[in-house]
Amino acid sequence: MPAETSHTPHHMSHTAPVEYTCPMHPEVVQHKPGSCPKCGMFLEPREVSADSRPDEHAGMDHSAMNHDDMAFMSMIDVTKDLPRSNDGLPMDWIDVPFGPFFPGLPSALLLILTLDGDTVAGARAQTLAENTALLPDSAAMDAEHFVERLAKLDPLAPLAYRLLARRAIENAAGVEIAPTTARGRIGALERERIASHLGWLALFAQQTGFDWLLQRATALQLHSQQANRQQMLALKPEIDRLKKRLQRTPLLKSRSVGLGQLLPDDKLRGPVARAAGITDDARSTDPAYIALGFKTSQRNTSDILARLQVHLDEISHSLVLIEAAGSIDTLPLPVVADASGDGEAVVETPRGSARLQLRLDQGRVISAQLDTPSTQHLSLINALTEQQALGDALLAVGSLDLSPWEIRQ
Amino acid sequence: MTSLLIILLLLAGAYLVAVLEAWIANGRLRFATPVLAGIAMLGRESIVPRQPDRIFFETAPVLLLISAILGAMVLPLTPDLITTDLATGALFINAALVYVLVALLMAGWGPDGAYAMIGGWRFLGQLIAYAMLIVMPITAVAMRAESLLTTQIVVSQAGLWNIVYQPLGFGLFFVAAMALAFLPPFDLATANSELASGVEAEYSGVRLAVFRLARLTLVMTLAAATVVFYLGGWQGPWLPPWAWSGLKILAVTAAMLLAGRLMPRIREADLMAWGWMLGIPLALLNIFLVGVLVLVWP
Amino acid sequence: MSSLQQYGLLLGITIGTVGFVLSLFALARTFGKARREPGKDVPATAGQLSRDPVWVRYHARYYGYALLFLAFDMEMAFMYPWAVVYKQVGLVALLDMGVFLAILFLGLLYGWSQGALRRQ
Amino acid sequence: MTTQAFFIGFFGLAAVWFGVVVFRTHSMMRSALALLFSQTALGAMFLGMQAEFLGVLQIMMMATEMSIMAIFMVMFMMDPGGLGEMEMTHQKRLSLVAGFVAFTGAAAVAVLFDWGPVVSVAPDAAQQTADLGLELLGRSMLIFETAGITILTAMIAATAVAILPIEAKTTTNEY
Repeated sequence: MPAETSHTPHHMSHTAPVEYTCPMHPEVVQHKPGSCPKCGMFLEPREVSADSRPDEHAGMDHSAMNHDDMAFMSMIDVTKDLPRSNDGLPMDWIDVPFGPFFPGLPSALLLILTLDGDTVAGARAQTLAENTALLPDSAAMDAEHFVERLAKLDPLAPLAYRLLARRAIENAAGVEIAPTTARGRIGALERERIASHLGWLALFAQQTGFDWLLQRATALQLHSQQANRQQMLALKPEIDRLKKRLQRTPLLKSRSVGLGQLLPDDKLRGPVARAAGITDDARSTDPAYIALGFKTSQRNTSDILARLQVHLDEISHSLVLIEAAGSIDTLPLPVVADASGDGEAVVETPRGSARLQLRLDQGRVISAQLDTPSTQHLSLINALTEQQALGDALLAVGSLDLSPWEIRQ
Repeated sequence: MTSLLIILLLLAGAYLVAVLEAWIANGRLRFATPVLAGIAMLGRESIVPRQPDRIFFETAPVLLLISAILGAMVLPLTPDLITTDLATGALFINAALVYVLVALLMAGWGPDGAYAMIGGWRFLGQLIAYAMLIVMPITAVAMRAESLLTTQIVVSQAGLWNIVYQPLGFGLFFVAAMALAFLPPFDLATANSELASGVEAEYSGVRLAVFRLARLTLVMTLAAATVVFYLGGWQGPWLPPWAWSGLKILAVTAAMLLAGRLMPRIREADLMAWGWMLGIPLALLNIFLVGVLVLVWP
Repeated sequence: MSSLQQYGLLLGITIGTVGFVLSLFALARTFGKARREPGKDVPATAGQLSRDPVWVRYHARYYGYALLFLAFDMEMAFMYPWAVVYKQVGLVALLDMGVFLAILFLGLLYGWSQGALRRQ
Repeated sequence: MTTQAFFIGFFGLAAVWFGVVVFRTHSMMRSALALLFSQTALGAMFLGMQAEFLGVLQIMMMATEMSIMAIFMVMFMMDPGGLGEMEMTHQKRLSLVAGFVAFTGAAAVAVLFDWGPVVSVAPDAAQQTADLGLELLGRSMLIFETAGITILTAMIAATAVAILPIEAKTTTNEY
């Protein structure tokens, strides 16, 4: 099998002359790298030496073989080193990229799946979003600038990160905030949560080809992004109708129940954790939230259906919180003249709790560490997709609600 | 002459399907959109991926179109408006539409791209799930008509349409026909979010236009087949026969297009399991029920 | 119309369809040709330039169904002529086909019990 | 008569051509689909011979069966894409001789055998189908039911050979 040679490492240590040959077509030899004119594969480097014609290709040459010794094409010989599927059949596996521009996944997320047929045998995921320069590592920056930068870190949840930066700075500077301000912030954060969760629904709908839901969720998401309190509260009947409709949708349950299951793990955050029965919610310890009658939504099955239900429950509950909060704050920039100190804050972003630690010196942020939910979730992808059918695997990855922008590698 | 008329009607029907599809998708009824989209597609570059199986790549869209058109040739719009009233018409339409599978396999394998190839093989699995649910209900229809002639099948429904006489068969056939036309929720082979359009992924420009035209024609053919086999064909009071055929075909098309929007795509494993563990036993039950019914109350 | 004429007509329609598609291609050609640019002809891979061929041994997980399907497909050959004369023959035909289908159904049940009807 | 001759001649040549392609190509997929179209052409020949039911059945069944053969070839044959340009023929001399002998034999039978008077008028296609049905339910009923048993045997054999039983699978599975 010529494919075996394609992964053989070649000795490249000394400076023997190198030529390039196709793993499939040994007769194709070039002096510089490129692709094979016959099949388009990358040419592999090879040292020029006396035995430059590899013997393993003789097995392909039927007409020249003596058939009596049965040396040709023994399936057992040829397939014995191939990876086995769980039904015992040795097959060729291919690496297929899904992303950075794939219709069913967030942009900038690169997911490379090793496919065995249309079953996922392994997965590698990384983000291609440019976000490494957003936090100051050496150069100090003033507090307002820092808040702006953090708000731009994740375009999918700007308010949550803005709030996170503000609270960490206020914590460092020892600023107390008024209860009305705290409630206004809750209003803003919950509005963003509703928009984000509707975005989750829209992605779910897109991944499953559920056009009606895609249109509804997208329209509601656009409505809710900049809505004031009255406009938000006016969405309630529509959201209730949407939930009722989803309960009656055929195939929805079979599409999501028992799929994408995750073991309860301390890497789980936010709705993914709450769908797994873990009470992990930064809001449940926040006195301002407790005063508004906050309660966590929880499911135990840890599958895609549970995540769907948690997202739907939280949309409704966030509306209740917005109603109780009484206002939606605009989150103006902080004024911390020349305070110094260490600060820490945890905010329950729509994707789970994000934690920021920073050091403030004379009103300037001199160091900061950020921990985001998507960073944790990225490492779950392999366990989530292994041995799943392709559609199920992609849906499970989508149900994690990864934001490539907040992933810190 | 008749055949030319029917082909023109078929193309007009495919056009209406496109209008209907856009209407259902975005709520705007615009008759010019498909023409403009078609011209735009002709004007776009038609790229051939590197090192493909060129014969497969070029043949697939044409074969899909031929398959859809030939399938429609045995379906009567009125007692006289039929191209070839083949004596084995009900079997012939199956034979023609099986080449939808062959076309999609070619389209999947041809371009040497991962998304397309997986889409093609997925459709073979889909065929294994739906094929029996096409042929077994048609058998039951033929039992009542005592003939494989499609005109005879329509005539046999003069007293009572088959949708009432064998509702189980109708349900199975309708669902299977949607699966044959890879309409949502059975669009496993062309799933946009799972395979970036799957078998259609590598087609662009005029080749994609042919592919889309073939798909629309296929929907038309299957709607017409549903009407002929289950909805009494051209029969109906007051209106002339061609009007009844047209109205029924459009209604079935709309139902097929609408259903897919209201539910998520089916999982391949579920499709196979339900097709075999539920669909085939039900189809056999349908044959048995119709068998008894035909003997006691023809 | 004799049946041979009908087949001839169907063949003619097939050829006509090919001609129609070719004329569409010619029409598109008058708008202009595709320009050759590097990277353009790489099969769709979501933004990555994957260069390896994918024509490999593909693991179809439905092979259990496929094996049973071959048998069921065969059986349909008998169903159509049977259906045509069913009413004429009556009860005998019902019993006959009942036995035949029962035999086939046994095969289905066996496959089912052994796990052929699932994703392998 | 000319239509008939044209049909049989044209599709006969097509069938032979596709049959040759089966072995002339390197790709398993092309090979499988060439066989499919060879069989389709045979079906069209049946149509030309006024055996409509048989022809349409052939055209229909071969498409699914050969497609399923294609997936099994792609699953189990080396290098299904033919990128290694594998030779598809084996034992060339023997097969040449065997092919020549078979062809001469068939041609000799066709030419030398006394076929008797040619039946000028075949019953029409609808009648043929009905006759076939009556034959199945009458004289050939036993053959028909035996075919059922044969298919059952094939199903059981295929399942037993190819399917890993449920118990064995659950023990090898980790999840």
